[in-house]
Amino acid sequence: MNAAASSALLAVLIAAPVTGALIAFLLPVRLRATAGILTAAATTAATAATAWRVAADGAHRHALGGWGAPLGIDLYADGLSCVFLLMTGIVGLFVSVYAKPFFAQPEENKGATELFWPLWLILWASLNGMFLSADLFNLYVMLEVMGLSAVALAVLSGRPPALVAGLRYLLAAIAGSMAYLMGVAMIYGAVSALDLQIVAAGIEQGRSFRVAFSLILVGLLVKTAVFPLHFWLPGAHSTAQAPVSAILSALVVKASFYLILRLWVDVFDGSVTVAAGQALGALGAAAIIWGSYQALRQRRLKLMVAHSTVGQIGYMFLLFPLITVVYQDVAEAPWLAHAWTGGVYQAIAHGFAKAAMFLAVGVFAMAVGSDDRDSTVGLVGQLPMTTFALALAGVSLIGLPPSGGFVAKWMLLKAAFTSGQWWWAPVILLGSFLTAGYVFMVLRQAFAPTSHKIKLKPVPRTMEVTALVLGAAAIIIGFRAEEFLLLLDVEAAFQEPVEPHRANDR
Amino acid sequence: MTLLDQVFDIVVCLLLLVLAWRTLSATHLYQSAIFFIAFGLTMALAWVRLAAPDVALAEAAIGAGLLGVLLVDSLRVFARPPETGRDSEPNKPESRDNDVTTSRRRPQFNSAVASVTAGAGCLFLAYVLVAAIHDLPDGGGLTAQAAENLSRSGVEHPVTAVLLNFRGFDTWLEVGVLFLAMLGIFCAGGLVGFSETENPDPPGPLLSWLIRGLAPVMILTAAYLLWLGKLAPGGAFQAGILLAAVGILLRLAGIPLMDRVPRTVIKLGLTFGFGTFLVFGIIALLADKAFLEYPSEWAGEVILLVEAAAAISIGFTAFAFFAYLNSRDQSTGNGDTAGQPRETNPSQ
Amino acid sequence: MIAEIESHQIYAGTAGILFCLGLAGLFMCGHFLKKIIATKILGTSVFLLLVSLANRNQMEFADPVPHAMVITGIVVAVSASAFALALARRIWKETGRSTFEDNP
Amino acid sequence: MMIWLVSIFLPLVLAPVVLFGGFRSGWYGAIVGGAALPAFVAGLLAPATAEIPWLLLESSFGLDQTRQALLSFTALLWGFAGIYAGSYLRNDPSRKSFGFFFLLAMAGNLGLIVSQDVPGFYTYFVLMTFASYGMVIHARTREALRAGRIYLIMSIMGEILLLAGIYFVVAAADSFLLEDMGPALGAMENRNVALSLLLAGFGVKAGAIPLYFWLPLAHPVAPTPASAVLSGAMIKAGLLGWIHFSPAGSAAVPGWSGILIAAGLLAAFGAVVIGLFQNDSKTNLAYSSISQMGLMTVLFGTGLASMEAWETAAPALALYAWNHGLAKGALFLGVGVALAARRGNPWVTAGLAFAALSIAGAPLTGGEFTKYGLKETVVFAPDGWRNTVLWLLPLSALGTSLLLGRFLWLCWHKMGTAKEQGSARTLGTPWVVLLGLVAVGVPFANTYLGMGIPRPSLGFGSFVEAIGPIAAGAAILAAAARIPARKRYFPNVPPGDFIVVFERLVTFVRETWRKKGLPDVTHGPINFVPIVDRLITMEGTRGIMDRVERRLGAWNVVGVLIALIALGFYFLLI
Repeated sequence: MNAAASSALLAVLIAAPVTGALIAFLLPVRLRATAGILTAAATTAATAATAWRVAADGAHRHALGGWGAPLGIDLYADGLSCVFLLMTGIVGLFVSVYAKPFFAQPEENKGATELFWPLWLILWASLNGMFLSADLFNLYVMLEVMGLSAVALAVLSGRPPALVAGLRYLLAAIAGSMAYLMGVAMIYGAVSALDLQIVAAGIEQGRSFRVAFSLILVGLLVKTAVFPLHFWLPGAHSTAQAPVSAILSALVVKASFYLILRLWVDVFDGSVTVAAGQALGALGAAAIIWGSYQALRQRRLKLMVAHSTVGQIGYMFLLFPLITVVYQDVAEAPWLAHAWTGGVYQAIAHGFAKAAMFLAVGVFAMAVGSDDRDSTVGLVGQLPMTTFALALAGVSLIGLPPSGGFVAKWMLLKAAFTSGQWWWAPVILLGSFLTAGYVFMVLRQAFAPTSHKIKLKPVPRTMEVTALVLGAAAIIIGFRAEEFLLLLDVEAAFQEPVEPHRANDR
Repeated sequence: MTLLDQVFDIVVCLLLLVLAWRTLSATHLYQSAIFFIAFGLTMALAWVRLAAPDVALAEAAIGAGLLGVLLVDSLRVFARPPETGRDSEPNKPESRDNDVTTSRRRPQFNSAVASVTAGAGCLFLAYVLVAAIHDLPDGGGLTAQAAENLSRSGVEHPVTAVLLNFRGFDTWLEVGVLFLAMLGIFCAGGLVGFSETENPDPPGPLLSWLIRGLAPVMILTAAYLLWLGKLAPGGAFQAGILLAAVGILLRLAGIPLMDRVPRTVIKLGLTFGFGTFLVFGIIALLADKAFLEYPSEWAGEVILLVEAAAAISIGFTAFAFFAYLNSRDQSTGNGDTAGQPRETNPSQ
Repeated sequence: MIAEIESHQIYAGTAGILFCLGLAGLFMCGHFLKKIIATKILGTSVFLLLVSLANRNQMEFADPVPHAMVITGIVVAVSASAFALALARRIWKETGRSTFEDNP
Repeated sequence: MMIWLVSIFLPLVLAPVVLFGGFRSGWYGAIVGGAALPAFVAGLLAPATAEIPWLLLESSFGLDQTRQALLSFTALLWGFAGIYAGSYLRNDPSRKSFGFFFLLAMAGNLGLIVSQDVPGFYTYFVLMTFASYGMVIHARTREALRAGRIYLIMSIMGEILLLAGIYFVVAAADSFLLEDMGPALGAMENRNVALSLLLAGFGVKAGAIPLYFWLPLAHPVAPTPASAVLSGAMIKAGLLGWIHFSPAGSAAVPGWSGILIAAGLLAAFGAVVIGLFQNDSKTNLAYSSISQMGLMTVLFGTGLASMEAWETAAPALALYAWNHGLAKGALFLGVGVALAARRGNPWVTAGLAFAALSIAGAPLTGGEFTKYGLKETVVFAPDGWRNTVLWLLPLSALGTSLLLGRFLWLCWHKMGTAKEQGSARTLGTPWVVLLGLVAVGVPFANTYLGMGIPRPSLGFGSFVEAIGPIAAGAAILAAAARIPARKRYFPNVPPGDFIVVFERLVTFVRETWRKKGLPDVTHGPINFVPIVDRLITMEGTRGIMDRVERRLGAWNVVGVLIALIALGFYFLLI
């Protein structure tokens, strides 16, 4: 495959799901799921091909419309993008497989659920676009596409609580993207460019850059639902239908996190300071404690899992203080690679685990007719596979070995200790403890003996299997981390890590 | 720049600020809406002062026109008491003590403290923002690059060149956002389908006749605007919204459009612009070019084609926004599809 | 002194203040419709800044890139507002609520 | 390399096979037990160290002398317990899930022994810990669930302590290899903090004072093959953790040595006292395990006293663990055999007595080697402790004999009371083979693995010295048995001792509180587990936290927060 053809893959990653979405919309309802799953498979295959090419040849760039930066828009894929793309591809494929039988159930098929497939495929395209786009304004459009399709999916059922949560989500998303766009406008005013690389070269010190980055950052923090800006997340994620919750929690919040990470290490590395890194870390730490604590107290499983997302997002933000440090030589800071890998791995592992968890809870809720924690008593006997999926996902969320979550937390902990920023360690451990609390509370209910056999509604086997596969994936990436880590290293921005003091030289 | 110009600009800006403030602080929704429309008109003045005719047109057509119509229509809905008797589903099944985010108990937040803090924070934020904006360099931009590549773009108007060619990807997505918003509105309605307007009293026969007569003229104007976009301000969005306006007027005149249109046509109409763009993009990919890259010799023609498709789709979608929100099924807004004829469902 | 201020600078400054007003309106106003109008003001402020930035160079035509961005932005913002309106209207019809419970 | 992978992954692969496949009891036993075979082979052959970079975070497998001994007896015990389980759970409807957890725990236990890197060791350790939860709660009775919850709570606390401790050391060593941990601990600055965390963390598993509560609760409720591996093999994992994460052999820490010796002695004697008053044979055995682990703690503690002490202590410890592991496993399995056997069956009684004698260190059993090793080692104890230990050692043998004598007595009375758990013949076969291994295993390991502990001389003096405490114990028990039952003073010490005392204390306080007419602050029956639940969920903070979360969800608060965060970053950025 020549370079042009493999760079065209980047455009395919966006065009393919959109094509699938349009075809699905034009097809009669009964054929939509099949079209959707076929598109999902094709998109995942294209994602794998892209990752493979990037791993083999290094980063790829695709100039859309043939113009190229600064006038045109570029798509850009390096190791970091590919890792997120792959996660989206795998989770997306299995959620799609799960969604087909899910929406075939009569009581789940209310509201406008026939629109699930077009919306989800457009959302997928926008996620891929988020991970690929190298243009600040195009990223804004992608953010909006992502936000609108995510909200539309969240209100798919048409139930009033979902509608209220959806409106809250929509307004928060608009506020976040407007703050982001204000920042982008100021950047454009200052450096007359929108391409990430050109902007990065033009960043200077100054009030306008500080304001611009602050606005961009706060806008994206709202969209990532970092404590204390998580006000929209639990409602929106818990009132949505199971496959949608999985998509929202596992993938959508990751896209804005990815953007923060990308901007922090690649674009604004001249503006960041140790103090700003510590501040982001502090928000993350607060999120870990608060989100996990709130999750512990929820009695409804979906709310619990949604609050758990708030906590788990916090772990990803511990990456920032650990890579934003003053040093003279990379050799002096051997923990940088650990911190970087740990943060990204947390995002990936959480993606798999949270998707598995929401799907498993969806199976419980469908079988029992309620997602109350107390109504799952003794389900292990009747739904062993789903309980097992929930346990596997829980193991990864807690960070127990062997699991992706363990690798992530291990790396972050090691980085925290070796960098001397030991204060993050108790937070990570306390978070694990609280997470263990809520995970085992659910499992304890599921394992508890019942005097009477509960009458369960039959659940399609495919749904159980997909939840289990995603749960197993969260474990397997802990057993075998090598490929992901190698891919992550491809043209890692991080080989030239964030140097807050570099700005002083200018 | 003369002193008179400056005074004019300052007056416009002050007016903008006052109107925005009154819009948000007005106690009655109708007041709010009136101030907001006034704000939109003043904004149009600002666009003209800033030599942005394309933006002025787009804002007038889409921002003020379409959204204005939707807002006024919504005011009518909110003025009526809701039909809560139909509300068989409990409002908040999750409002248990545990579920803190959806609890109904009101927070006992001291609103005075909140207002003062928020006000002070806002003022300070505004100061920082204005200061930062003031620090921006005087000059720059991508004008030079755009001028350099204009001859290869296939059109003569630089804004159209950027929209349809240099950054056609953004525009494609933007047409996609319109489609997406329509899907979202379907989701919010819980029902996918159109029906007659609920407006009980159609305007008098004279007005109806006038509207019917006006419609072909407006469609012609839209076509002209579309073609004009190659050379001067105008183009797909403005033309599309004009088309939508035709539909809205006809609907207000009591001429049902959507519920007569076959489902397939509705589906095609919603996806036409988004899809045409995509087809050209894929053709370019298959021809071993970049996504959405046009053949340079036919760039103008391709752009006109794509623009026409986009305009039709934009017009159709914008009209569909109104028609769906305004339709009778939606206004009786039953989430359950039980008892609703699914024949009008365009997505089946 | 006043003669040194360019037209676009006045508008850019106004954009900054409008942004804060819009933000305050979004978070402080209760009614759904007002919140939606506030997002519209928020968006308009950003577009005003972009257009005034486009206007600052003195060449044969103004910078077309911000203009295109603004047109895209307007369509996106209106689409989002229309969706929000649809949601708000449906909530009103289903539950009789026109505000979030925490924001009377 | 293959053999390492096979020995760990065979049980892992077979676990889902057992869970989803339907096997008759014979096949079931063969699969569950046979999964340990490759590990046993690896233990015998001790293949070369292998590094597998793609597994976990660069796994490394290998064995040294101590771990070779641990691996071989652990694999044997798991294997026989597995075969035994095939017959024992013959009529159990949920034996599939038991096999699943059994195999997972087996993989964890074997993996942690052969791992040479920290992530691997920790991974397998955690796998074993949580998989055995599934075995503890297997019966799903009220007691089983209570034991399981206490086990789980203590294990999670242990894991958190462990992880924190491990990070201290890994950061100081800047290496993932276990062999680097000891020297790093010896040299590091805040050694005492790290050591406290690690000793406590592994102490939960090792059943050390004061972290042993879960043991006497979990053993009686778990199915017998699970109790056998819990007591015989898994608590040794805690010991192995101590060995890995201590400066043993690389630095002398006499202070810690003294603390450990004291804790070990307290466990050795305290557990005997409490264990004597138990009425359940498996609870009795659990206390015996705590007591024996106490003696092993003494050995380990002595090894920390100086560099040369470890030279002697390490093989002695390995041999002690070997003997105790197999013999205790045989005793547990024997409980099942005895319950199924004909009343008064002399062969079963003899077999049980033989295993008990081996633990007590009687002549002509493997136990005499281990006793000898213990005696050889304790002379290295720090000065303040040497005489005490030497003086108390014979007494501990007396205690062991008393406790195990009581066990035999309990078993004798319960013989033939439960027939449903498999026949005596099918249960007995693996048991008898295991007994044979108890008989020949220790001398074999001593020679084959080159432990170098000399065979004690068969002189009359040493014979008397060895048999004396046992004979004394037997005599005391015989005398006690003569007292008529109604005159016996027999305090009722519940299993789990202090945790029960704690629970009763809370009940008492609450009752008094209520009698005085004060408002009831708690509700439901007082039980340790709900209290911990309530502590974890922080019920007391509910009101405040609810209000905070609700405010964080209010739009005006969010607006202020957004402005504050934006301004905050504005000031923090350059």
